[in-house]
Amino acid sequence: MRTDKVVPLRDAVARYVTDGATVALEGFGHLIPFAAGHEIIRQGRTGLTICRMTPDIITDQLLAAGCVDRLVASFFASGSAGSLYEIRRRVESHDPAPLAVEELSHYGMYCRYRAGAADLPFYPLRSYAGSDLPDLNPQIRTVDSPYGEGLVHVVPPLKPDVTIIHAQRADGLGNVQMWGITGAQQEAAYAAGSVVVTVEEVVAPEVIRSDPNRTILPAHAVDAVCHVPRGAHPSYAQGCYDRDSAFYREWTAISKDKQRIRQWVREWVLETADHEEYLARLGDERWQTLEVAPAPSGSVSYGRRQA
Amino acid sequence: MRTDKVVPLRDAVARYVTDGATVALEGFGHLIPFAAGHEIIRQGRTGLTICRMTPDIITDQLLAAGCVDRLVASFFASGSAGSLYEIRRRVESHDPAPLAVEELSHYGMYCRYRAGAADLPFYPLRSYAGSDLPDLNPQIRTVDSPYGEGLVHVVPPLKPDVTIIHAQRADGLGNVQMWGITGAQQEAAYAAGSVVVTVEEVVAPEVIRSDPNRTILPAHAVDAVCHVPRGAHPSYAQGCYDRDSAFYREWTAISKDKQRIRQWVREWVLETADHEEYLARLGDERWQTLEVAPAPSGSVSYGRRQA
Amino acid sequence: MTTHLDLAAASDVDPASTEFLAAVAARELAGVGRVFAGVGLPTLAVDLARRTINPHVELIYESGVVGAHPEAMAEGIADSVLVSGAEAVVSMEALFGYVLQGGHVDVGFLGAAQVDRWGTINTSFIGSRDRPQVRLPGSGGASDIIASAAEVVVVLRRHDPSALPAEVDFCTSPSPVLASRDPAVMQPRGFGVRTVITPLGVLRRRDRLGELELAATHPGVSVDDVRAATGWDLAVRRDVQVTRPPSVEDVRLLREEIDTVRLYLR
Amino acid sequence: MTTHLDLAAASDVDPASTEFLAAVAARELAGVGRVFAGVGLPTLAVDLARRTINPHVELIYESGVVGAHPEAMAEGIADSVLVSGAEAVVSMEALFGYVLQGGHVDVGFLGAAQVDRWGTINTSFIGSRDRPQVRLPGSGGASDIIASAAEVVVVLRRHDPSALPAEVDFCTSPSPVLASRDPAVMQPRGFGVRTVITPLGVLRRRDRLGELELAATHPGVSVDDVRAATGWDLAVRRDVQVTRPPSVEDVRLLREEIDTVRLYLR
Repeated sequence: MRTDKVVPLRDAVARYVTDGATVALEGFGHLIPFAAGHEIIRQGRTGLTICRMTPDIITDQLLAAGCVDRLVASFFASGSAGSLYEIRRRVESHDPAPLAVEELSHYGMYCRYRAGAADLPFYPLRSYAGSDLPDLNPQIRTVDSPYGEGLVHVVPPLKPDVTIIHAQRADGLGNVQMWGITGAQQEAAYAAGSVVVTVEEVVAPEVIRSDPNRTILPAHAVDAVCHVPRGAHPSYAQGCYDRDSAFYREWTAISKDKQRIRQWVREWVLETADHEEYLARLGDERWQTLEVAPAPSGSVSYGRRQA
Repeated sequence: MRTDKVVPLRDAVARYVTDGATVALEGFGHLIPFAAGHEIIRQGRTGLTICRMTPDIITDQLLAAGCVDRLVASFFASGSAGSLYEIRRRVESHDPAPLAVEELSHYGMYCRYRAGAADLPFYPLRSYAGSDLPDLNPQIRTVDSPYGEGLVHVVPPLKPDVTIIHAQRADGLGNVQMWGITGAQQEAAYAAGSVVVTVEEVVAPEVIRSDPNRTILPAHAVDAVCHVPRGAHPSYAQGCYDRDSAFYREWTAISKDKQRIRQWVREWVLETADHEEYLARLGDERWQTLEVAPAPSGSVSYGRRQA
Repeated sequence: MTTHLDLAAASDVDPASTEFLAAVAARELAGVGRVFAGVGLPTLAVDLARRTINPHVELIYESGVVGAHPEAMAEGIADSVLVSGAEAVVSMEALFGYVLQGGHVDVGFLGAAQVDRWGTINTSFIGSRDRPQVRLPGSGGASDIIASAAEVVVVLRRHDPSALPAEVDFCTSPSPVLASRDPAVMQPRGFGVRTVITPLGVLRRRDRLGELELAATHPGVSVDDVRAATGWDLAVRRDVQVTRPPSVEDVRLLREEIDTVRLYLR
Repeated sequence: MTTHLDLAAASDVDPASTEFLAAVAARELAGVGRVFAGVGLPTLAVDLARRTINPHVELIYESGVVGAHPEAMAEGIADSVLVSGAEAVVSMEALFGYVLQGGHVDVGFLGAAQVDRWGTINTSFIGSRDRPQVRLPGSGGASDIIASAAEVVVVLRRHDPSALPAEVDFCTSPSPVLASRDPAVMQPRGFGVRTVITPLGVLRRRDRLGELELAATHPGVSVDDVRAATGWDLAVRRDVQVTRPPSVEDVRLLREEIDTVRLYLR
């Protein structure tokens, strides 16, 4: 029998996220695995290397909670919502401690995941001619094209110990489907030693199999599926709920104050038992502002051979 | 105003496929652009370089019609249906003339398209250690990894003058959607100077925009959309009609006989004015054997922000 | 004077205002096919251009959205309103590899903290990189965009010698001029920064390896004002213009239809 | 003798028959998680394994289909029946790059025209490459598969010195033994060919850099028969077995449920 991979988020984090591990939490603005990040904080992990193209608020929170020693990233702000001050304090004032950072451009970081996923020694890209980034990050190197065009920049593989992502749905076997912005999730997952997926909905295999082109990760690439509805809040899940932009705007003030961000982490993460309690604290009224109207994709036919 | 790109297939081939051009006709077993290939034959193009991972019957036909001087490919048989004898005669007996062939593995050829699409000088892969393929094809070279793992094989970009593909649907702006096996179509199109897409159905932009994740080629990557229902016969279009496996089996005998394959090309291509006439000759009864029962994908929601 | 407001008439918004900058930036999109839009001011400029001079400009976002038709102003490049009703959402490889690096983007629209004489952009550090005075957001897609977009337009919220220094503190997104100093490396396909719009005027580069020149001053700003506020000896075009202010309608659209929550308008 | 047919009983099909080869090949999939199946005999073997010893084997095809659940026998690796109801259809990059090259395939199942002593596969040319006696199909995905699948199983329809020569006419899909002769090149992750099933017996390699040895002869075939039909001095394992023939049920499934049109059964 194929194993059912559905486990509680608590168990998945306990098993796959160990102290000192390199953890990719991917989701490009969309489907950011906040609930999983919070569970890492609850379990008090330390010494983590966090990989996220856009660290976003979740990384500010993990830093404030003392979980993180090192960051691999390509954008250190929070979209429209401005600075991530816990990151800034760590980098600008080494407060409370310096933060090791490996920095790339978006495409460079994505190419690192690609090389990791495809077990390549390097991946070429054309982004860095003249830039100071290769000087800042000596992992960015060059290769001479054997076809005579000169040197091209390359990046080495990035292979997280575990990659955690959030998706709209998966079946119990571990087949994961998502729509909307799909980011670096497929590559970050295939590059990783283990993969944990939190989902809005666990569906029957028949639902997955009715539309196989929507599968981003086949079952073999997934170790644990955790049913965590609304697990991307305050980011969003296309078609399920919208981004909590008010929260993103509030974050600047919270994170600017070193005590206040710690208070926030205590109150909303450490003092909530799990994501359900976090949502309960958030309240239904707030949630109503995030609801979206339906916008159906429509159905296509895959066809079935007649006997 | 954005241009409507819908044109008759005859006009698209006349404009974009010129004598001596390098033409990619992609579709990996699925959605093979047969109707477009036949139109190339009707218009009597010569000196073409045909790029197809799996040359398939369409290449055997183009060769028999005298259109082709050179082939870039990675598999020289026709799936389950055995040999492509016009190719074999050209290669084994130089009959009626030698055929220049550039040969790769599937992944190697796909990586050539990828390098072409991404404007990279080369693309690395791990397929050829110990193989005679790099000796057969001196375009397969090696690069020394700057991270110390040794030499890795690379392939150079493949940039067709024009790529022609078939898809289930597109809108008049040129946004192309397909489902089922998607092969190398996206890469071959982005690698090309011009792109022609034949489709089962031209739909309203609203249909495309209701499910943007199904778009394989955005409008900017497409020059011409041709409405050619059943344009993939005898291959298939997932959900629309099945592969004409009987024809694939018949082909072995047709192509084995040098006169018979030429007779076939005359009768079915040169003596039909267009794909509609080809289909009429095929007949409704034959078509009924290719019909498939519906198998709906189901619909997902993309959501809409409430005011 | 009639009570009928002339929407095409010049508004009197301050040249240093977001409305002014966004409206002047929007003009750069006249006749442009495909624009790669960053977050912030570029969002406003692109939205305004779609509603005025270029309704068919194709909006591309680094999140993978191509041909967006947002029903509301996007708060960020990964906003759900960019996805719903878009013509395509493609993989990151298709977006950065095929669309961008493959050469399909006409204009990249970026913000910056610093821009130097050659159009080099710093979005990484103010001060030293080891212990910076300000840790800026970093590259994001900017260094990828500048290498491959046909040209780049930058909007700066400040114009002073620290925002336009002789030399940037860190070169995040280089000018082709810098790239050309290492000719062994494959050169970027792009022109680099063609236009910089600031609260004082508009700077432009004429040649791929040339420097920024003052092309226009905003109303009420002198050439000397601009030169004094620039960190190098800024060249001035002989035909230097005075910027046409945003129209009344531009300002109305920005305030009443585009950024109704005043997220970017300040 | 009863009229109740014992389905588990041994059938009497000829060891050179497709039924025999397919059934013996199917056994190689016992306990295997993921198999990358080529076209032809591998299709039959994989289908039979799913119906008998390994209902949960994950079928992967180079067309991008992962976790296929075909309702009918696939005629080729891109058949629509592999797609409908599959768990995933992924991009070619995900398939060849992440699934295969990334190391997720346990067994690659290939056909071949020639296999040599080290498990090197030729599917390209018989005779010279410039003017071959037979132009074979070429690599397809075979050289990609042999480099990255954990191991490869080959089924040969013939067993004679031209199908199992001392040296293949062309090395399409190399043994790691050949790769190891150029240690400067990154070595393949795979073991290479572990098992070759022929009409005479079963050959296996014990070590990644070792050679094929005779592990089993089919019923009625002697060790000397196999050695005489092999193009090199074939090593014979001390514990050489006699192949257990397919069961009556295996043969029934192949003929009556799997390949009802006798596309691959010959």
